[in-house]
Amino acid sequence: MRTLTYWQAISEATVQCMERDERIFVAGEGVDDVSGSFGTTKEAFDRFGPGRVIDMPNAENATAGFAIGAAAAGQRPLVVHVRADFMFLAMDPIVNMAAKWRYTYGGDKGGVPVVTRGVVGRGWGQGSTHSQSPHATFAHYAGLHVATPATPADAKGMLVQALTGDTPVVLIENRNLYQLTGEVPEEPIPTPFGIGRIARTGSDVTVVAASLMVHEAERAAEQLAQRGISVEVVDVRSLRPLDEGIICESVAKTGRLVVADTSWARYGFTAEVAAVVAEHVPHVLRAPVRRVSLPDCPAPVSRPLEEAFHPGASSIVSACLEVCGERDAALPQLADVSAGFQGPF
Amino acid sequence: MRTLTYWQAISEATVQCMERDERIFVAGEGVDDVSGSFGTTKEAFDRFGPGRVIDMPNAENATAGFAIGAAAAGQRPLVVHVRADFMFLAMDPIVNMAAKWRYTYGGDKGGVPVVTRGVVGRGWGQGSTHSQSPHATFAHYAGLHVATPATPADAKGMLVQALTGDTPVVLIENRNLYQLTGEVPEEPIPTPFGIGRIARTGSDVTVVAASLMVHEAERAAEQLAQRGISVEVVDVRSLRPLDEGIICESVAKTGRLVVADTSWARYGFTAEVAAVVAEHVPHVLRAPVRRVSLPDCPAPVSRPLEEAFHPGASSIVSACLEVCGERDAALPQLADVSAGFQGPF
Amino acid sequence: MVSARARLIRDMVRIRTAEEILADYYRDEQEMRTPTHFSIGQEATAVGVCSATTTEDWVYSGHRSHAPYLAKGGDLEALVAELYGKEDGCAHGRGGSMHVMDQSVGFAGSAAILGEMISVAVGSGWTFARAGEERVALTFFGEGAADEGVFAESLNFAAVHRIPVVFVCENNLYSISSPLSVRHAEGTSVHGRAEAAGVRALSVDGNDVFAVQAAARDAVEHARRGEGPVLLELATYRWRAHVGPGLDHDHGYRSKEEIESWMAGCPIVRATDALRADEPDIDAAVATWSTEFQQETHAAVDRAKALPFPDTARLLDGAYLPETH
Amino acid sequence: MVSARARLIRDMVRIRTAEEILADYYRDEQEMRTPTHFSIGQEATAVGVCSATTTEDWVYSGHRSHAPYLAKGGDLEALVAELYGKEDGCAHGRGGSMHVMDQSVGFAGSAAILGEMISVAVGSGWTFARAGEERVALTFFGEGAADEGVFAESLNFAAVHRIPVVFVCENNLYSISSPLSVRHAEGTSVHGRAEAAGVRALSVDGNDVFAVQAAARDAVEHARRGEGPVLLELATYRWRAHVGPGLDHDHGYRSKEEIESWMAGCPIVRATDALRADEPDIDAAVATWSTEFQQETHAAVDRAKALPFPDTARLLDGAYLPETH
Ligand SMILES: Cc1ncc(C[n+]2csc(CCOP(=O)(O)OP(=O)(O)O)c2C)c(N)n1
Ligand SMILES: Cc1ncc(C[n+]2csc(CCOP(=O)(O)OP(=O)(O)O)c2C)c(N)n1
Ligand SMILES: [Mg+2]
Ligand SMILES: [Mg+2]
Repeated sequence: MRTLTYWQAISEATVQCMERDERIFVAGEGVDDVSGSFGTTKEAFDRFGPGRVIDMPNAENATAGFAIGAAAAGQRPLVVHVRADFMFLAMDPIVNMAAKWRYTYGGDKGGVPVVTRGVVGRGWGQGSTHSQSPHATFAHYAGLHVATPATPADAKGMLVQALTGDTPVVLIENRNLYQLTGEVPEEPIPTPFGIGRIARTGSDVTVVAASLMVHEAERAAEQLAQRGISVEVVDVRSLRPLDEGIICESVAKTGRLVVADTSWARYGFTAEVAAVVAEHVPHVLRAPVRRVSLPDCPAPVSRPLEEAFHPGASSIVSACLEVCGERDAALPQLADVSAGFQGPF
Repeated sequence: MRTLTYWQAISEATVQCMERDERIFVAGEGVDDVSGSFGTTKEAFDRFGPGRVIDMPNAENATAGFAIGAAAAGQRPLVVHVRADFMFLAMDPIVNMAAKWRYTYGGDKGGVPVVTRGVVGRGWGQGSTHSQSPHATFAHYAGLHVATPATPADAKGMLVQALTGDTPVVLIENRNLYQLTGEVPEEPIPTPFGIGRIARTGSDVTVVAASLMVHEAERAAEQLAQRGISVEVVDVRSLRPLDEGIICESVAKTGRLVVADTSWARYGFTAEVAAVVAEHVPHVLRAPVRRVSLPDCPAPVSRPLEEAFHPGASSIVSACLEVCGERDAALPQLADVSAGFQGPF
Repeated sequence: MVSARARLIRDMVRIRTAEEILADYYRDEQEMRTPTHFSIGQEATAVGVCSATTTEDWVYSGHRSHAPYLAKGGDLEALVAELYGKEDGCAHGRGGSMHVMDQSVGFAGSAAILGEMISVAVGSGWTFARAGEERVALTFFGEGAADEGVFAESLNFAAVHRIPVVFVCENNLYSISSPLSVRHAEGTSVHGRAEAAGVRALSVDGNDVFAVQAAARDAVEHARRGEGPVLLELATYRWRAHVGPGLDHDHGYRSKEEIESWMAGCPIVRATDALRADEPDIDAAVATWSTEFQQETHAAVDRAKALPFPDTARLLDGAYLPETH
Repeated sequence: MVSARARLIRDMVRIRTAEEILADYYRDEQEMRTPTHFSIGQEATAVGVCSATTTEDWVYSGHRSHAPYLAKGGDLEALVAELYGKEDGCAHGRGGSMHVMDQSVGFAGSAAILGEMISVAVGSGWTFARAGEERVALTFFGEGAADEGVFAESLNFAAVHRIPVVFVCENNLYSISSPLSVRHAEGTSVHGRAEAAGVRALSVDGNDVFAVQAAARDAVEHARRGEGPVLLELATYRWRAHVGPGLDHDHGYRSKEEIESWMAGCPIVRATDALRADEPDIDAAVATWSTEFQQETHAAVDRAKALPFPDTARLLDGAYLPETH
């Protein structure tokens, strides 16, 4: 199979779906510009023009409402936010309208399958309001689907699923994934939500992760393998629906759980995964669960603070060693995932 | 000690704090009207007038920003939303500004201790957008304090804490608590956040709850006591900071955990409490954790659907019996907490 | 044959009659367990505007939804069943008074959160234009919802893209109990804001159903011709309390005189007075309609009460479709 | 002695010089790891407006923050240290370019999310009035931020309460690469919207520092006298790319001719030209200042580079105060 980068996979899914379904359109601030939302909307604009790839005013609330109204009238909107942090301004329409539309009007009159992409902007010093990962915030609300593709194949498949399904979907993409390459099917094949993926098999400890943290977990697993510790990495792929089965089966096998996320621990992704285990298979745990997440402060800008703030492979290594009852003194620090990032921003 | 209703306790805290600190003002839609935000802002308006109890336009975003700007200039704003659901429109300023202000400007220039009260509006058929409990959504974000007082004493003490502390605070109040009476100190004594409360001691199973669900848990405990099951009820009081110690100690004692909440399970309050146990004392669990929460749909209006939707004492009884390995066939259903609610809305 | 103008009166009488009776049941029985915002006194806005639309045009509204729903031709029985929370309700008992919909007549939905359906209507209107259909989206909201930022955002976007949408602002002077004076600066208006955003805007006597209809026809045709959005600011007045069936004359936020003067300007009486010279039988007709609609409403109530509630086993249905969850 | 008018030129030269040098370092070293929005070409707005304020007046801004910060008298060394992420930065390295603050001179803070500091300034202005202080809050934002609903909400509230706030809209025609034409309807303006909300509003040539100062003085005094808020829409133009140190002449969203024509209308050149008749030595003075500020900036950079980074052990400090967490 040919390989694509993650951003190319998104672009390809967008273009292919738009070719097949003329109800699909893209809306967002600057989606038509030369950078094309990290490249992801550029080809769509070049192919379909401003009638279907619409540069919106800076009005996140009305844009979301507009998308809902278009969906109610039969369209398939794809809204793009180049920073997921801007989605708080669209929280009301997404949570109070899109999530509840079909149900609240009785369940039989069609929903509003609006698709919203939000990019976690962590690059260089994006700071406290340009690098947040709000996936758990949206995934708390019944009526939405929330997915966090970690691979180019999933980035494509899940966008295809979103653009062909019946449910409003929030897709959270970490900017650090865009250059990642991987095999991607040529055809627009939907990846159903709610089915996790074993990214790496192992027997001593399970790391459950989403999005970027799946890769950090894989890097951690590499290093731990050298130390004789076998790590299984579970990529949940979607937060809502959540594949409880794959989490519980893996933990039942390994007896140890580390959950890794790019957001805060409290009431977040790491909480839910730990809760699922506590609900279904607590007796298999041979050690307390460890959560790898953000420290309880906003994101700082200064380089050393930022590096200390964002968890990565090294934090996962430490957590795995801890649940295995070992110390991490001997291991070298792993470079931060953004180490190769080039500015200007 | 004299007793007050929950709403009187809030009113008294507001008035006493405003008397002692003229920087405090109240802002919200209709806070000056005859109903006075369920009575809670009425006396403040009568005492201090429209200069300090300000009827705001229907502009939740700017109101929150306005409060932040007043706080930055030294004031102590208390913003009131008669439905917590409206707070999604204020999510950006609360999460992107208030929560991060002190930290992002360096940590030494003062914060913006804005206090935001949001009422969970469940009365009669308030439906999908007028009865949500967004406490976990706000509590995910570092920089905020989020509290859910369950008693009149805490309603007063926590509002006093909020109005005298240094941190932006979100207080979520369930409308069904307003008529509850309880002993309340005359003086405005702050109740510190992060210290839970054993609402009832027991030895067989721990129910961890917040706000209204503390009372549902107590009602459930009564009934279970008749059946020989001894329930300990933990009222966390605040979600951020969260008293992990009291949760873990109780579960260590009982070996069984039920978590009860008025919101959805995923990425919510019940997830975090279960995660805390999985993180610290998983080995003490003698049974899987059970979560009592909303079914995964929006809130319906129709009476029987609404009653089936909202969990209450009966759901907690069932969950407790389940973790104790017993069946609930023999027990009568408990009346829903809103059973005595009188309209018109 | 009922003349076109008389039909407007009949439609107002129908809404008035239905709401007054429903308000009584609501108050006396406490069985319609859903917060309900009556439009009693405001019927001319809904009737005048909706009479200017076709079934293909879509109408959205805010929380004060019954009048636009009925004026658009929404099914009364389905509305009443909805208020009683029955499975036969227009939202199958899931939505209640604030979330009604009747797609068959082009009533596209109402919402409980202020301002929401303003941006939504813009999206639907844009869709119509995109499809080359000569359809218009309309959206009712109060002047209180115009305080919300999304109103400004929506006006702006509609103007930039010349979207066929008609913004219908029912300015009844109050947002619950807050008067305009604490919410909008003196000398400003909702239509003035719309104009500043590039939206054609008019201020109309919202209790004159003929004037409303005329303005709405112009507005709808303007939008339909692709000439862009229009805002109508319709001055009117609510007789009952903000929510629920009661009166609120003693709440202190508005004077008895003010209420009485607006009641004296009752849109039904005004329209009947205006028609009497041309149609001397109008009073008799109004009396007949009134009786007819009383019967219709009572029958709808009786029917609704006899209907079954939704099955709680179907509580989750509709949150997600089976295929995707 | 530098005349008052020459001082405006000097302040613009200082900002221009500092930003041009910082842009070079930014590009060449890749050590200022924070998204940075330069105001090169737009100096007259910041300098003209801030020159009309006292230290007690508070100025807020959006992401394009350096110019207002420096024009208000913000410490250059602390700004540069902030860009390098150092503990001595004006936000101790926590905030970066988009979150600068210098309370000692009345620069009350900048924010990265569009529109946020508009409502915040209203709250601060309200506080000043409430305390009976004759202070004014000002807030800089681009015409792109005026798309946000919170702008309309803030205008409205400020007008209703006659709050002493001056809204300063730097209209540089673009929001990143989106031209005004796709964001605001033809024939409309930001100042027109403000007027419709009841806010006194003026449109001013934002590259004429003297005109900006005069308008700002009027606006600030109007607000200070308790006569209510004012909005200034200042037409100006950004020379560099939206973010970062580069040029974006090849990005296709604006023409070379357009850029060149605005560069020809450089606010510093225009002010210098205007002053030359009265102050023939102005060119020499500009040259001297330029050299002086180059040295100042290089020195600030050298200093910043030598300064220590924040201690990672203090990562959590400031999120909560110790007493309450
Ligand atoms: C976002 C939001 N804020 C507040 C409310 C509470 N609320 C419901 S109706 C209403 C008054 C609205 O006034 P207006 O829009 O003029 O409509 P009217 O009731 O006068 O018809 C308010 C404040 C709400 N539903 N949504
Ligand atoms: C709420 C929000 N939406 C989008 C952005 C992304 N963004 C940053 S600056 C900018 C352009 C703003 O244009 P304008 O306000 O005119 O200021 P200028 O950059 O032209 O000075 C945009 C869209 C943001 N920071 N915040
Ligand atoms: Mg009104
Ligand atoms: Mg601009």
